Amino acid sequence: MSGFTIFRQFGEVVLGIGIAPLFAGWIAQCRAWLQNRSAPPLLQPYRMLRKLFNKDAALATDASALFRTTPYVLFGTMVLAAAIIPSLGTDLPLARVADAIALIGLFATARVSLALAAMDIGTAFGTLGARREMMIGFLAEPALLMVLFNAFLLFGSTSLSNLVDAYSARRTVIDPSVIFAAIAFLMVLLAENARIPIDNPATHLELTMIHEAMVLEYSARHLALVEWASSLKLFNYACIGFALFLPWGIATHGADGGRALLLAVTALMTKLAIAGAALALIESLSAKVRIFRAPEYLAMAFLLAVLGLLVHLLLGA
Amino acid sequence: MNLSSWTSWSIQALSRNDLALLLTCVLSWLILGVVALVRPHSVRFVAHVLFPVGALVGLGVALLGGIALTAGHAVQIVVLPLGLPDLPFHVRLDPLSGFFLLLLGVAGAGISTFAAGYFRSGEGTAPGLLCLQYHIFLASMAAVVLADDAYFFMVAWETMALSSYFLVTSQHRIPEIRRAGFLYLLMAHVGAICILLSFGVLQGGSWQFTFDAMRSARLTPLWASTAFLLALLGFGAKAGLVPMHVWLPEAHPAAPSPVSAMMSGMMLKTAVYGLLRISFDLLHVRFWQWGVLMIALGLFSGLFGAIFAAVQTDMKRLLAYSSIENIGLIFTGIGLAILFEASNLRLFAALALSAALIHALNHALFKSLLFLATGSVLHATKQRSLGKLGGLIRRMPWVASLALVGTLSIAGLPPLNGFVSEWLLLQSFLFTPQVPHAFINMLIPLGAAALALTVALAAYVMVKFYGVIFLGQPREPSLVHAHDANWLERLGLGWLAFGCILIGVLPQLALRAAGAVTGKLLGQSVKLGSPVWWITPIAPEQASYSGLYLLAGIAGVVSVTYLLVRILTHGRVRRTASWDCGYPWQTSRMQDTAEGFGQPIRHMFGAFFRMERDLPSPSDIAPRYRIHIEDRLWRAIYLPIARGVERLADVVSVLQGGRLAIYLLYSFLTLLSLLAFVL
Amino acid sequence: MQTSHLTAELLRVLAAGLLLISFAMLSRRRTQRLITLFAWQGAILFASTCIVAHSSGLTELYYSAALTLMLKVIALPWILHRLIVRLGAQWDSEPLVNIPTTMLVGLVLVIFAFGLAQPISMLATTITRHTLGIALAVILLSFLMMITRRKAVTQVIGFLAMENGLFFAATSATYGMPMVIELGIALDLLVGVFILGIFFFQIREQFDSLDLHHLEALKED
Amino acid sequence: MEILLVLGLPLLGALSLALFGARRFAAELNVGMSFATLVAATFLVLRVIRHGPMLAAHEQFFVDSFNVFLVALTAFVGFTTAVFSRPYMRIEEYHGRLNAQRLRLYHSMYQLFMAAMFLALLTNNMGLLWVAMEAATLSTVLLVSLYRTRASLEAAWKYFILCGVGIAQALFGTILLYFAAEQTLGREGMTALLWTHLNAVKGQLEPRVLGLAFVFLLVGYGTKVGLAPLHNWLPDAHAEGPTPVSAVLSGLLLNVALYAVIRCKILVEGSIGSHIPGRMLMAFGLLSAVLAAFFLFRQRDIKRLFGYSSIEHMGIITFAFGMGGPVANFAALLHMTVHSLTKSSIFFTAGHASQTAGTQRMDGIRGLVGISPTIGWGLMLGSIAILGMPPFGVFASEFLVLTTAMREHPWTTPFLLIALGVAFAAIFSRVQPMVFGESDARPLPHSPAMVPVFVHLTMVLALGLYMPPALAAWYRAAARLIG
Repeated sequence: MSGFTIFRQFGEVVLGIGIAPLFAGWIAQCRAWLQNRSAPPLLQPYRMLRKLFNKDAALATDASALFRTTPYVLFGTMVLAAAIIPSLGTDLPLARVADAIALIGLFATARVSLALAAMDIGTAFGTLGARREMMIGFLAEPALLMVLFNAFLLFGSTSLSNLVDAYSARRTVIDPSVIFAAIAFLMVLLAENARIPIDNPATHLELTMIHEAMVLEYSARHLALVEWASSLKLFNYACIGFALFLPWGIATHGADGGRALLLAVTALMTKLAIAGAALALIESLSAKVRIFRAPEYLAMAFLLAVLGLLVHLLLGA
Repeated sequence: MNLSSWTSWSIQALSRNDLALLLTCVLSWLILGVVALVRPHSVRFVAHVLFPVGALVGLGVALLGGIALTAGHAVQIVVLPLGLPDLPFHVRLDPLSGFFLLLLGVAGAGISTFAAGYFRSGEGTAPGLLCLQYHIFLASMAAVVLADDAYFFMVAWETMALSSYFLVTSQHRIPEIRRAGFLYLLMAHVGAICILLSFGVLQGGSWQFTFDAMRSARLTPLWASTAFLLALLGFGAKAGLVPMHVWLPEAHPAAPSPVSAMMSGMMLKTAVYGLLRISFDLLHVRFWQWGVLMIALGLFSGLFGAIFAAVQTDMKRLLAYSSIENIGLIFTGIGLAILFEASNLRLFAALALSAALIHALNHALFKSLLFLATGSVLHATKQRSLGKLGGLIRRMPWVASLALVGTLSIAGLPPLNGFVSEWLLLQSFLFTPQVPHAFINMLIPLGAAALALTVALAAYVMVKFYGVIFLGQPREPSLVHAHDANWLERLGLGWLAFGCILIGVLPQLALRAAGAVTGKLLGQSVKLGSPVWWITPIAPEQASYSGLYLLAGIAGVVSVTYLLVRILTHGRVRRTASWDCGYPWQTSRMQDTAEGFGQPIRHMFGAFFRMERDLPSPSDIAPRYRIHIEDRLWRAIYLPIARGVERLADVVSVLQGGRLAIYLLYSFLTLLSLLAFVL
Repeated sequence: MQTSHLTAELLRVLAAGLLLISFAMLSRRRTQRLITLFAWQGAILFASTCIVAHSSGLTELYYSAALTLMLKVIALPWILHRLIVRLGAQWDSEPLVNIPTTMLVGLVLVIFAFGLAQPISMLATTITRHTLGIALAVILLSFLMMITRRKAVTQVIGFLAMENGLFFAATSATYGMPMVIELGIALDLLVGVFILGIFFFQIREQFDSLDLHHLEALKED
Repeated sequence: MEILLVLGLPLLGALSLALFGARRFAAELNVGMSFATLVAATFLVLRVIRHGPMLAAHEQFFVDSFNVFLVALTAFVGFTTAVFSRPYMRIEEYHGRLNAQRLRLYHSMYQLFMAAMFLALLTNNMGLLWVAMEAATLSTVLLVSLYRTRASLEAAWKYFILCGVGIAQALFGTILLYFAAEQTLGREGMTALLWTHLNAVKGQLEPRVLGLAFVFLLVGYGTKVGLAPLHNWLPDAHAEGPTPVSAVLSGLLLNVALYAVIRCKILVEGSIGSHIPGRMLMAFGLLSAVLAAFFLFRQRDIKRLFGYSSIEHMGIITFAFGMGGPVANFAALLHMTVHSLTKSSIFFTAGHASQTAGTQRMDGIRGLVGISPTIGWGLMLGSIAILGMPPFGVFASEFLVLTTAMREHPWTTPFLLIALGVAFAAIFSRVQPMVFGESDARPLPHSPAMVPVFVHLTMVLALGLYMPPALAAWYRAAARLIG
């Protein structure tokens, strides 16, 4: 691997870490506009982080080491994921480390460690949040896997980079199964990232919250890391979506260095902007469902993904 | 001479006569057991001398088994001067047995080390007797794997069942434990008869019960399928495949924890071994229908086990059900392998089979680890019910941290070993569309979905397990006296945890071992990928994974982040009471209980259970919400059988009515009918 | 030829008598009477054995005839007589199955026996071949009697009658078994009856009755 | 010569014990005589092994590999049972259930019974065989009623009548056999009932007669084997008789009766030239095994339980003999051996167990390992062995039987599976609480005789793991003989 690829790898990670809060902020802004509230500034998330980092950490008296290390683990996994997902270019040195299935495993690791940390203090809300989060997880994961299976059937690989390469190698990609898969993926994305209709990142209403309930005990730098990690998660999911369904602009193998990179950056930015707006729209249009309805919602996603597979096997190939 | 050549030389030397050495190991286990009878009541002698030696022997077995997997190792056969006149005991060491010996040895070493610290007097059977049964159990398992004729196999098999039965009922004064043991032995015996009949078919009229004769026998498809089905029935009953699983959640909790660990970690694998031996080695032909059947059964068991594990309130029962789940995954892998092999996709068959084998190995490691951990918890707290535990991570940090490794592994999270096998299994599912049966292709995605669901549920279950036992606030005041495990127990746990991490980080080692087996059974094994920390089973561009990089990546990022945070922020910490939305009156009873954690599952999969709730009265000051979950299959299958037998027994016992005239009438009628018959 | 014909005739008559007595036994209720009939059976057996011995010129058959006379006609009836007098078991209560039905079943049995014996007796070289069927019939009839009776004594008589049938088969159909066997059988019979005697008293002192319905305690409950 | 000793010594024992049976040393004398018999039998066995089959006393006696092994077995179990009965009967006397006079009867009858069985095994004359069987019945009848309780009298009475009637059928069968034989062999030299001669000419014997004869013989001797539905006497007799008698009944008498059946089967099959007799045996065996298994389910009395288990195993053996062929016969012979060893040892332990608990009802027997580990483990291991758990020898034979059945007559295997499964559930669910759990009973006044038990079990274990070549060759010869 040349120095350039290493540089790109590094740049991609840094970029991801850098713009993830921005992305979150952008979505918030769009939501505010759509609900015609006066929007918070775009850089609000960064300010938030800075404030948190400067605060004193208030730890529960009997918080164990698990509780304190989790934020770092969370952040670490998300950063690694960002390094593996081809957001700018495909020939990443780390891309081979984990294919898409392993990537899901990585997210699961993050989820489980957060859930365990939430149970550590032993408060009513922490355990409640952990339980709900795991429930969402074990329903969302299969759906996501089905989506990836679908992609594999199309392009014969589970490594995202290779998927993108194969994808852009083909001129036309009109496969009926993709539509199902895309919808399923979108639903999973919403569920996994604690967005409406499953969860509401902006609420602290006890009975409905999931993600917030888990991080309730965190404060200061720990909370900052957790928040940053969750915005990174959203960013990663977005990138996965791009890689799977609209990989245009991502620098493939063979594409020569500088121009491709510039193109890729601009492409990513535009996609993020559009996607953020779209997410905000969806969130504003849909209402949050009762926690008992969440399984049905995710079962729907799961079903769509499986349908996609069947459609592919029936019509495609 | 330098080190590498010396090691190679010694490996040569060992591999030349390692079957003999293995037999010596097995024998020395038996001897250890007998020696224990010299001073049956001295815990110090038995626990602190014999069990560690047993552990060392286990290491030896693992080493020799591993050597049998090295390239260029010749299959060895020995005929012992024992057994039936026409059928002496045949012993054979090939990669398949080698793999399972490796499994037995590694797990056995850890468990024996732990047991050395675990067993204490005054717990049912005398330590010496316990030691005897324990080591007979070990030896018989090794013998099962080594046997090369039906008779020796059956003898070892039933000895295994018998010794484990005695271990399970070591606290025989408790009626439930006796009941569990009885159910276990009954199922084992019936299963064994099925296996026996399967061998009866396999010998194919040659009246030779050696496996070689069976290999050369050519059966008609009907007979072959009969043999396979009987074997599936028998070995499934041992492995706890649904619906033959009922004994498992009873027997495993009843046993002392090291024994539960052995049964779950090792004994179930002997069933897997037996099935592999019959379906891939002894039977000369395989049909894809078998594969489909096994996949269906396996996936159902997997889902069933996971769902039931999620609603358990007894920590060992939870683990027992999770064993059912994992066995389901393993059987799914084998089923896939049969399906691929029957449709001539040998490479994919090798992939699926490797997945199954590696998962067996992984399960042996982490399930033993977790059962042993529950043992330590049991000793420390005298509590088995999840509703009475909690917060132990502060009282027993060692057990907690080692158990965490096991928990994350069994939850199938990278970069630990559980993930590797599940990754391989999913990979092999990806290739099912190439099977030339359109209908199967339609069904397989559902299979993959079920598999994914099972795997994800396992994570849920394990979060519940770990969180309720080790995290949160202690649910009983007595728990503050809980003490950590002693050094032998820690050593045993550590060994198993190390195994989990090793396979997770360098999965290629396991893949190599499995590759030796698949190479022997299928003439084909998956690509390993290079260097050693990669696995690329089919082709690098199709799928690749590196646990080492993953671990390094996470660790690197974490440490960098930590340093940055340390440098850039002041890092002050204030210890306060927990926040919890500002609710001041926290008590430990406000945490989620095990039942609470099961609630979403009960809500979603209500169809699987028979539930009996008893709700507390609103005026209760310390209300406890209890729910009794029952397995529908028990009422659907087993109770009817039992009732049928009872009824038949009643009918039959009328024959013995006590009246002489009637008895005379019987013989009179018998005479007349026979006369009429010959007339 | 003439003599053999005559003997055959005689034997057939005797055989018929035997069968008749068996039926009579089936129908009788009084134990005393049963014993008399049993003695008669013995007598017929004795006669037939003598005739066979005479016609076939086998001297050892005379011994067995004498044995029969001693045992079946004199000893056993006497012993049984003493027994029932001692135990006061003259009357047998109503049999389990009423008499006419028993007779009917008996008739069927006789036909069955004949049908069974017909093809075989064709093979026999002896002049007495047809008697085999009758012997079989007698055996089955006494079996039936054992089944239908309630008292221990009557059951025993049925048992002995069965032995008679066997003897008849042995002597008339096959000119008797070898002497050793005859003796052995006779000895066993004697011992058997002796033991029975002991039994009667023990049962008597335990249950103070010989009714069999006392002996129905051992069963699956 | 040896034959004479084997027959004579028990008779002598019977006589001497009839004289001195009331003395203190009666039990020891009993043991001594049995031991002498065992020695004589050993010599006989050695001789047969060395010189092969032999005829003696004008061909009246006849020893081949089939019956000589039964002779050895009978002598051995007879001896160990005598050893066991010494302390057992002492304890019974101590509990006041027996007095010296009864013991005299017991000892002499025990020896007489032995003599009768040896005669039955050794004679070459089908008639004498019948006589011997009848003698065995008569002698055991008195043994069964030894306690003179209502139950024991009833049991003995049923035993006497049922087996008496059965035996009568057998006699008729014998007569028919003779009837057929004299057509070919003639009357002179009374060879017409000698099995060897019959066997030589079995091809020419009239098939119809032999078929008829076989029915009577089967029903007759089958009653003593305890084949369902002719078995009704068996559980009562086993439960009510003194334990040593139960042990020899199911350990030996059943074998001898089966031996008689098999001898007849050989002749008849040779004459008919078809497998109908074998099929009959298979049917009886299967029926007995299944019925017995279900009977087992309802038992409350420990000795009754194992009585039924004997029926089950006799069923399996009969089934195996019915299938025929070298493997099945081998298995059947092996099963005969291990069954009589195991079952007698079980009865020993069961006897002591019920003495310890003071009752034969299984609800009353609890936690034996707590009171006396030897008895407890003896019972546990014995039951495990009889249930066909390896590495005990019973498993070896069941292994062969099942595999053969699976291959030759697949339709029978479900029945066998049911029989074995139900029997396992029934017996084990009863034995487990008896052996394990709590108990407050007191140990026995005299030390129990557990040596025979463990000797037997060790032999059974050894047979499961290693069979001496001589023994194997012997079994094979016998199996070939039965054909």
